[in-house]
Formats: sequence, structure tokens, C-alpha cells
Amino acid sequence: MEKRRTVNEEQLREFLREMLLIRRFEEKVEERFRAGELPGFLHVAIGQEGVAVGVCQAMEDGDIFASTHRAHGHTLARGSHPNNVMAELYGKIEGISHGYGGSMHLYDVERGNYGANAVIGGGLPAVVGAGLAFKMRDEPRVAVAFFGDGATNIGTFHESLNLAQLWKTKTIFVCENNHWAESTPGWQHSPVWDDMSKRALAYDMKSIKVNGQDVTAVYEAARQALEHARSGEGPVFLDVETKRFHGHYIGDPQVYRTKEDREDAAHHDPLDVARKGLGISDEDYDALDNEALEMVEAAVEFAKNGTDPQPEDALKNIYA
Amino acid sequence: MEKRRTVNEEQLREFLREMLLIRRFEEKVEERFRAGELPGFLHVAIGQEGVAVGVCQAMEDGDIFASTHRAHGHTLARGSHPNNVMAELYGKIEGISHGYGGSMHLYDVERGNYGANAVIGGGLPAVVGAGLAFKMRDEPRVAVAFFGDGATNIGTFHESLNLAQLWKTKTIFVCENNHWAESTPGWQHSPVWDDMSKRALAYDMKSIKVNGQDVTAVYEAARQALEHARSGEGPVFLDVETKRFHGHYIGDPQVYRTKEDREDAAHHDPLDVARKGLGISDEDYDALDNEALEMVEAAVEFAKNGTDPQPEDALKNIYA
Amino acid sequence: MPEITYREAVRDALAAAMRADENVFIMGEDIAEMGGSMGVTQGLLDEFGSERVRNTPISEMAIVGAGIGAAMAGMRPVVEIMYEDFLTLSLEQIVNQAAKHRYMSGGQLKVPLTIRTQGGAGWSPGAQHAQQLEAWLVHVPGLKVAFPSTPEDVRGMLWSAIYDDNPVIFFEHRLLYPVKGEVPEKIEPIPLGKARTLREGTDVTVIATGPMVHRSLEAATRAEGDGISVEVIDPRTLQPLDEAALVASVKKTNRVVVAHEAVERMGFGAEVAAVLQYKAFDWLDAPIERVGAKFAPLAFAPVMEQFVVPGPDQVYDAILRTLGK
Amino acid sequence: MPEITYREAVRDALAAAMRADENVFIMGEDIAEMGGSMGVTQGLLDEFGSERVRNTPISEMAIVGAGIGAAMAGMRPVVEIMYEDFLTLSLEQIVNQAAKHRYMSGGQLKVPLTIRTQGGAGWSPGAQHAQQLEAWLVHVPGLKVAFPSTPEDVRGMLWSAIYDDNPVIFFEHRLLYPVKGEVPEKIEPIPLGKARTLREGTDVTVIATGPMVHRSLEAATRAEGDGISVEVIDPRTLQPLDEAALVASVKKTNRVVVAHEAVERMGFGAEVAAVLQYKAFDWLDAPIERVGAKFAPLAFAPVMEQFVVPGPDQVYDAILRTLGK
Ligand SMILES: Cc1ncc(C[n+]2csc(CCOP(=O)(O)OP(=O)(O)O)c2C)c(N)n1
Ligand SMILES: Cc1ncc(C[n+]2csc(CCOP(=O)(O)OP(=O)(O)O)c2C)c(N)n1
Ligand SMILES: [Mg+2]
Ligand SMILES: [Mg+2]
Repeated sequence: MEKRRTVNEEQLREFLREMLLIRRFEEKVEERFRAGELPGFLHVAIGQEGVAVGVCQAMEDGDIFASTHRAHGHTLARGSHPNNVMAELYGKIEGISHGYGGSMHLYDVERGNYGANAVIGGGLPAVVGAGLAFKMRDEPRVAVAFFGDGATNIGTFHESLNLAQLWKTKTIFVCENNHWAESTPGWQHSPVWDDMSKRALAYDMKSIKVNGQDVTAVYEAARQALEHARSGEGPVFLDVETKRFHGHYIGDPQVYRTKEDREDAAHHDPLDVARKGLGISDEDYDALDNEALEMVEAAVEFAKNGTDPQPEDALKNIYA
Repeated sequence: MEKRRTVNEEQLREFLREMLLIRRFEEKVEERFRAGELPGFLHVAIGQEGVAVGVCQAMEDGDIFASTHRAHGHTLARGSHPNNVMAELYGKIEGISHGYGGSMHLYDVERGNYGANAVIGGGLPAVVGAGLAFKMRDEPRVAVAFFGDGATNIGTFHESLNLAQLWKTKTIFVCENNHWAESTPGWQHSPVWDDMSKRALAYDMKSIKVNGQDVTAVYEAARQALEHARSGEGPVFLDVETKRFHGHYIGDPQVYRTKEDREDAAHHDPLDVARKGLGISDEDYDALDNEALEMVEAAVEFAKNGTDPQPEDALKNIYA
Repeated sequence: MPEITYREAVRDALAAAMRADENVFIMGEDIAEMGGSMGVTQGLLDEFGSERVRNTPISEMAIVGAGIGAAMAGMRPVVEIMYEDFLTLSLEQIVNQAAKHRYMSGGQLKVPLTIRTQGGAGWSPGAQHAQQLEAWLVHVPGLKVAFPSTPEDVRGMLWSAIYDDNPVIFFEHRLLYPVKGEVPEKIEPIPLGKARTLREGTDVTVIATGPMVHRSLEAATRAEGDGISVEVIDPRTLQPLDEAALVASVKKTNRVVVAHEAVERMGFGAEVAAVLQYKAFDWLDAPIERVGAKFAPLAFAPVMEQFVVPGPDQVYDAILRTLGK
Repeated sequence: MPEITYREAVRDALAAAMRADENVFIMGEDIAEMGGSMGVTQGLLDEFGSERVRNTPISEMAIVGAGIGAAMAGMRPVVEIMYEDFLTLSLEQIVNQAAKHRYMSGGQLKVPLTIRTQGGAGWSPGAQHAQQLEAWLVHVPGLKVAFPSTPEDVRGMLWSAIYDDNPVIFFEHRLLYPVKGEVPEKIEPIPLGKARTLREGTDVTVIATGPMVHRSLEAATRAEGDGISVEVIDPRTLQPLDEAALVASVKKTNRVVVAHEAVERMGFGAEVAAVLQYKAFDWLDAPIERVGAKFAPLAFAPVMEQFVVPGPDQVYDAILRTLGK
């Protein structure tokens, strides 16, 4: 059946295009932040694009998701326009959260983005609740939660997976295990840091382990997980091994991290994997890359020319 | 070595004596509550005496523990005098918490009772912290947490076990799985209700499963667990299968529970198991029983003749 | 008008709301077969089934959060937190999530969630089963906070809370459940944000919430015997607060007592006093008196508990003090 | 006297306390190698090692609770909660456990635990990284609450908090870390519960906490230009509160402004206003003015953020209002 098809060349090309867009977008964000143009503090997911694209491409219309403080990739991969995402980082009305949210609170409800959350684990229970609603109304929709390895230590994570499995909600849990929680390495924050799938055992929950640097593998695994949840068989824990290339936040000197660890990470670039898998020519690749760069430049232009909210707007949208 | 010795007759007799004392104590508490003499609301652990006695007898001087809303058994089994425990239920100064705590907040620090907790899971983190202190100071002491199957659903449980294993604190977690959380049966509140040991898999924590109706088995398992923790090898999850004979609280009509389930529970009485194991004569048994009854009667007398606090005492003990 | 208990009134509102809209469902610990630890939801499982009357695990954080997610996905969940003391386990979801999703999304989302909870002293529950924490929620923009004191109010306000498109933290009180009162034949929604005057008076205004409303009415009757005319007002909704009604009464009586069962220090009465001294400064003939629990956790022994928890006497004495008696 | 930053002052107190007593240890997220997300604990890992400077998992509930247990077992733990917003995850342990163990045990236990946390707006952190929640803790008997505003105070008070035998919730402010100030050569403990007058004046008393202390001093200087003499007092400890010092000042100036960065509604200023209108009723020549954040979550866009968060202007305007100007 249609869903089961494995990734064809055209799709993989699309995945690469998406990943390139996200990569260039975040590199630009780093640049603009350093230039002092972006308020607040930001987190990029450079190196983790395969997870965002693999999972989001596997989702279907009507599916919803909740992201984290590291949300640009998920948001772009699900189809929000770079212009509006960038505009949010500049605090403009044209931003996808109209300037109320910022980098850690990207929302795009039309595209199923129920919000990026800056509280670790904070978005998980709502994803269980949305998955419950889909199940109660017998809708073929799935709610997806993105979170990191560090988030598996918080009680909210436990209660959410426990409840989802107990009630068989239409939910999948995507754990992006980059082996870091800010400056804290996996071995320092979790007894099962090197095999997060073990977390699922406490709930008898189905889990799937996958290499996050291989976007095709992520896509296939996500498909499987989403189908499982969609069919009402219950939630799935997607244990994605990935790499954080840069610091925790933009500007993080990473004093806590060895050069080896950073270099090792860089050797597992999802862009390279996809590029090889596709066997695409350099010209072809550069064309995609330039396309991405142009979109990102345009996004910055769009954002800079955006409209600042009025001070009094701060008192709107508090109550429905 | 001394610790490894299996239970001899004398010990088993002592266990039976303790269990009988607890059983009669709680039956008396039910009676006095129904007679309207006891304020507040109370929970008895009738049917679960084997867990309290087996674990508490295995503990050593210097070990500490935290209990729950169902605390009479643990408290008595650890050596607090029935007079003072009963006096607390009557809200007297002679009570082990001097009238400030009540049935759900029994404390006896001298005997390592760091407090019964009325918030599910609320006592677990402190037990991890105490176990951490013992480890940091390199003391041969262990901190023990008692809790029920329902408590395994709360985030506090997850964070506590995760942290204990990560830091290898001198802690053991005693899960009394009576398959009920108030009116909610195990299958309705936890996906792994029939094999709580699975909870430990999420932390790579050592777990031991044992039949809570067999006090000797509980004692042996607790010994093993305590030694493991005491030696610094890490915490242990003690998965104890047991039965709640009566209602969740005294007076609970148990509309939610079938007659069969109640009867089945009654067929697994730890008193019978110990009595058979000991092969004790009826006279002998009745003697122990009368001894227990007399202590309990005396405790009620003591409590009734206790001293009421002064109203103004309510403003004491708020700050050290 | 029929007379029903506060408990029945809550149940009425829940059942009626569930009949009227299938998107309304309830979840909480032991609310199904047992009908809730306070017996409030008895019978609802039979009428609505286990899909819409959901027993939950002991997971205060997740059940509130699941309510948020279901609400954002179009449902109107009503979550029960068995005791206010356990709200402390779900505040992250209430304060950082429910209260802020609409705002952080720039108005894209709404969270039509009702969280029912209850607490209260007076029955020796001990220090962890009796706290009154409504003041905390009043400090949080994005939330509405209700605390009705009569069967009629609790029924009409719960209906409004369930159909409100914002998260509403709905406080009930343990000792009020058996209290009886007349209610209209059929449910009449009572808008959130409107205070209610339960007794008109000219000498002193007593602004009371929850159980203190009834204790204040007692005190008022007693004061009447001394020839003191006391007006008793129940804000009913603490957020948004009907300041106009309170100010109007104070401008009439020129004397105020604010009473709640929560600890006086940093309790809701502090906000009321701060508002009134500001908006009715020139009308006040005496300092605003606050009546609340003494500054202590709740002790188990009844004698100590009674000493800490405010009753009619404390209100009566405060009334006299405002009159310099 | 040497001049150091607020950040260095906190670090000084921690290091000194750890040198003085091996039972003192610190734990929190990213406090070891990284030295804390605010850089406060930089260098402590090197001096004290990973046993006493413990990086924790993201488990706000368990690390506070572990602190409670270690404290009851004889240690003096200092737990760092990275942002106040995350206190919402540990309130069960703080409020039901730390604050009540001593009481519920009838005095058998003590909990010498210090919980450091920080927050604050002004740098576009968004709605979940800037809340000021100190008022909640002031409502809880059994806790002490500190909120120092200068390097000298934060150093001397943190020392006192660590050696206090009760749980102390110690609030720091994100924008104060780089602020410099003179401190005594060696640490001089500053007792909890004593207010500090930073500026003497005769016309109006401004009672301010945290960053608003500095913003109020700015406003006071500006008012001086208009010939208005402003007294600025920092309670420093919110629980226990130095009511005597505040009342004395008000009886001198007869006019009061209370300023904090937290949301005004149900904020700490409400309690101060309620206390002062009660204890200094006959001395007040004008309504007590409250200055706090407007009633909204914190928006990301700087223009909106600035509109919500109070600055020197809001204090200055309030000062004028108390004088009917
Ligand atoms: C409850 C909570 N505690 C602490 C923080 C501060 N914090 C932000 S990101 C982060 C690390 C998260 O690690 P992980 O979940 O692995 O996600 P990653 O950053 O690796 O993507 C921490 C501790 C927070 N945002 N929320
Ligand atoms: C956080 C919290 N939620 C709810 C309650 C109410 N409550 C008291 S006991 C109980 C059931 C506990 O079940 P379990 O942990 O299995 O212990 P048992 O009663 O079976 O001994 C509940 C829900 C509570 N005390 N604390
Ligand atoms: Mg990570
Ligand atoms: Mg149980």
C-alpha cells in the first residue's frame, strides 16, 4: 500500500532540500544573533536535521506535534514558511507567533504545530491529551512529541508515556538522543543514556531505535510508528540517535566538551549521508544549496522589514 | 556470615508476634474509629503485615525509612511503641508526632522513621537524598522507601529512582503492590500493574520480586537488597506482591470491588503462612495473640489518658 | 425552588454539561466506580461510560496536561485534582502551559479546560490535605479562578467554567459539599467575574470566600444582635475580580473585613485589601481587617487545628475592631 | 572595601560555606563543568570536586527532594533551580515536604536546605523563563524567603541561609548578576529578617525588592530633582518580614510605593500594602501605590516586554501620584 513504499529518489531529494534549508536557516540565525540582531537566546539543531525532516515528512495532514527549545528544524520541516519563522525571531507581527513567542515558542496551528516548549518535558502531556482526543473522536490523526535525552529524566516524561500507553492514545514520542543536556553528558544525567529504548520497557511500550543521521531510516521508522499509533494499537517510543554539532545555545563556548567529541559529531552529517544516498552531482547539490541560501536571505529581508507590535499589544491574547 | 543466615524458628516466631501485634492494632484502630474516637481519616494495611515486618526486621540500627498514608505497620514493625503510635491517632502530646502529625504523618526519628507521607510519592526523593548523604559520608546505612503500586505512576517516583541509580545512593525502594490505588485496580492505573519489576528496567536498576504474604521470603529479599545498597553497589527495587484485605480507608464501602477479589485476598493471610511455617500449636498461637491484644488494649488506655496539646502549641515547631 | 446540596449541585452541572456537549468529559483519580473521593461524581460512570468518565493513574501533572492537549484539540475536559495540596504537582502545566499557550501563540490557540479541586480544614486531615492555595493562581495572568460557596453558585458557575474558552481553576471546599441550598429548577449559568451580595448592611462590609461566607453570615447575625448592620459579599470569582462591586459596598459602609480560610499572610485578602485601600482610600474609616488561618501548617490534633482555622468568632471580633469596639 | 559583582558575591558565599563545613554541598543542572547557566558556580567544581558540586539530571522535583533528605540526614545542601519558572516542578517537595517535616514531626526534624533560583525579564527570554514567583512562597508557613538586591546583601544573606536550620528559598535576579557593589573584606553574615534602608528620605517611602531596588533608587534621584525626598527600603527577606522597619518609615513619610517586578496582582506588594494600611492607617496621607508587572505573561518582542515590565518611570510616576502631583 501507498504508505509502505520506501523512499524514492524524488522524495530523498526533497528531504535533502529540506535539510539544507534548515541547516542554512540556522547558520544564518547564528550569524544574525552574533550580529546582535536577534533578541533573547536561541538554540540550533545543526546536525539533527535528519530527525526533523524524517519525522515531519512522515506525518500527514491533521497530525499535530509539540516541539522544544530547539524548534526551528521541526517547524520548518512541517512546512512553516522561513519568512514567518525568521520574523518571529525578530519579534515581528509577521512572525508565526506574531512576536509573542520567540524562538522557543514557535506555533503554527494551521500546520499542526501546537507549540515549542521551553520547559523540558512540558509539551508531552498535551500531546498525550491531543492523542486522546483523536482516539475518543476516532479520527485518523496522530500527535507527535519531540524531546531530547535530557527530558527523559523529568517526571512529566514518565507520567506522559505511562498515561499514553495505559490509554493507548494516538501519540508517538520522538526522543532525539544527542547525548547532551546542555553541558551535561548522557552518562552524567541518565543511567540508560546509551540505550534510551529502555525507558519504554517501564510501560510495555513499543519502541523503535533508529540512526537520526540517516533521514531515510528516520522516515521509515516514523512511518511505522505513526501507522501503529494511527491504527489505535497504541503509542510508540522512537529512540533516535543523533548528534549536536554546535553548542547548547548560540554562543555556548562548550568548555565542557572535548574537541574529539565535537569532531566526531561533525563526521556524522545527515547532509552527507543523504547526498551520498542520492548520488547527486556537485552542481546539482550546489543548486539546491543556493536555493536554500536564497530563501534564507529572503527570510532575513522579510523579517527585518516586518512590523513591530505596539506596546499595548502585550495586553492582548491573554484570554480568549 | 551472620547476615546471610536464613530465618530460624526464634526469628520467625518474632515475626509472627510482630505481625499479630500490627493486625490487632489496626483492627482496634478500625473499631475505635467506628466508635468515633479517632479524628481525621485512616488507612489500615491489614493483609500487608508481612511486608512491614519482613523489611523492617531486615533493617539495621541507623537505617532510616519513609512511609506512606498506610503507615501503622511500618512504624510498629520498626519498634515504635504501640502506646505512642495509638496516642498519635488520638492527637495527644504523647503521640510519636506529639499530635502534630496524625495517622498519615507518623515520625519516630530515633528509630529511623523519617516520616509517613500523605502525598503519593512524596517521601521518595528524601529517601534518595538520605541515601546520598550516607554514601557521601561513607556510612554503612541504608534509606528505605515504602510505597504502593499506584505511586509508580507519579513523576516523583521516576525522578527518584532515576537519580538513585545514577548516583548509586544507598537506597532501596519497596513497592507494595496490592493491585489497588484507592478504588482503581492495577490494570486501570498502570500498564505494567501485574509485573512492577518492569519499572526498574528504565533505570537499569536491580530488582527483586517477592511474595509479600510470606514474611520469611520478604525478610530474605530485603536482606539481600539492603546489603546490596549498603555495600555501595546501588539501589534496589523490591517488587512485593501483596493483598489489601480491607477498604482503602476505614469505612470504605468498596462498591468498586468484587466479593471474589476480597475473598481471594483473605485466602492469602501472612499470619497463616507464618503460623504454618512455624508449625506452632494453637495454644502457643493464642498466647501470642492474647499478648498482642493486651498490648493493644493497653495502648488505647494509654492514648485515652494522654494529654491534649494546648491550642497555642499550634504555633510551635514551625521553624527550628 | 428545589433544595440540593453543594455536592449534588456540582454533579448536576457536570452531568448537564456532558449531556449538552459530547466534547465535555471528566477525568481524575477514582472518579469513576467510586464516584470521587468526595462522592461528587457518583452515577456519572453509569450514565456516560468509561470513555467520558475516566479514572486516571496518580499523575497530577499528566492528567492536567492531557486536559490541556485535549482542550487545544477541541474537547472541553474537566479534570479533578483530588486535593488542592496536589495542585503543587501540576502547577508547571497550569502556570507555564495552560495559562500561556494562547498568549505565546499570539492568539492561535485556546484552552477550554476546567480544573476542579477542593480542600479545607475542619476534619483533622493533617498538614498535607487541607491547604487553601487559591491565591497562587490569582497571581497568574491567563487563568480564571473561581471559588463558589453555595449550591446555586457552584452549579451555575461550573457550567460557565466548562463553557469558558479559557483555563478555569475551580475551587470547591470539603466542608461545603453537604451544605444545602435552593437552586433554580434548571441550571442558570452564572457569569464568571460577578460578585454576589448575600446580606445587605450599612455599617461594615465583610468580603468572604468559600466556607468563610457562611461563617461570616453567622458572625453578621450575631453582630446584628449588637445593633451592627453587616453586609456580606462573596466575590465568587477571584480572577477576574469584581472590584466595582466591592468598592461600591465599601463606599457605603466605610469599613471592611476580608475573610478566607487560607493562611492570612499573602492570602487573597491581601490583594483585596490592597485594591480597596487604593480605590476607596478616602471612604475608609478604619483599617481593613483580614481574617485568615494563622501562620502555621495544619496540625492534626483538633484543638490545635481549631486554633489555626478561622471561624465565625474571628470574623465577629474583626467586625467589632473595625468599629473600634 | 573591594568591589565585586552580584554573581561573584553568590559564588564567594558558596565557596566560603563549602570551605567552612564539609556538610555543605551544591547540586543543580549544569552547575559543574559549565559553572551554571548564569556562570555563578564557575570554578567550584575544580576546588571541591564532583561529589560536592553535583550536576543533576533535569529532575527539579527529585533534586529538591534529595536536598530535603540529605538535609534531614545532617547535610546542608544548596540546590540550584535554574529558573524560577521551574520551581513549579518542585513545589510539592518545597511546600508539602520541606516546609512541613519539622512541624508534622512535632519538632523532631529540621531541614537546613537552601534552594537558590533566579529569574527576571528584560532580555527577551519569553513567557517561560522570566516569571517572578516569590509571592507564592511567602504564603507558606515553614519556609523562609530571601530576595537580596546587592552584592553585599546576597553574599551575607546566602551565608546566613546556608547556615539557617530551616528551608530557605533564595531568589536571585538575572539582571543583577553583573551589578557591582562594595563588600566587606571577609564575609559578614547578614541575618535573615532585617530590612535595609538604601536611601533616607522624608516625603515618600519606596519599598522595593530585587531589581526594583535599583530602579527605585534611579526614580528617587530623579524625584530629588523635583525637590521630593524619597526613602528607599529593601525588605531583603520577604519571610520573615521586617514589618517594624517598614512601618517606622511610613510613619515618618506618610506615603508609600511598593515596587516589584512580579505581576502586581496578588504580588508581594499586596501583602505589604495590606500590612501597612493596617499598622499605619492613621499615618497614611495617600493610598499605597503598587508598582509591578502588568497583568500579562511575558511577551517575546522587546517592545511588548518593556511595556509590561516596570522600570524607574513607573516608580517615579507612582511617587508623584502619592503626592497628588
Ligand atoms: C524543567 C526544565 N529544567 C531545566 C531547563 C533548562 N534547560 C533548557 S534545555 C536543557 C537541556 C535539555 O536537554 P535535552 O532534553 O537532551 O534537549 P537538547 O538540548 O539536547 O536538545 C535544560 C536543562 C528547562 N528548560 N526546563
Ligand atoms: C499526589 C497524590 N495524589 C492523590 C492522592 C490520594 N490518594 C491517597 S492514597 C491513594 C492511592 C495510593 O495507591 P497505592 O500507591 O497503591 O498505595 P495503597 O493505598 O494501595 O497502599 C491516592 C490516590 C495522594 N495522597 N497524593
Ligand atoms: Mg540532548
Ligand atoms: Mg496499592
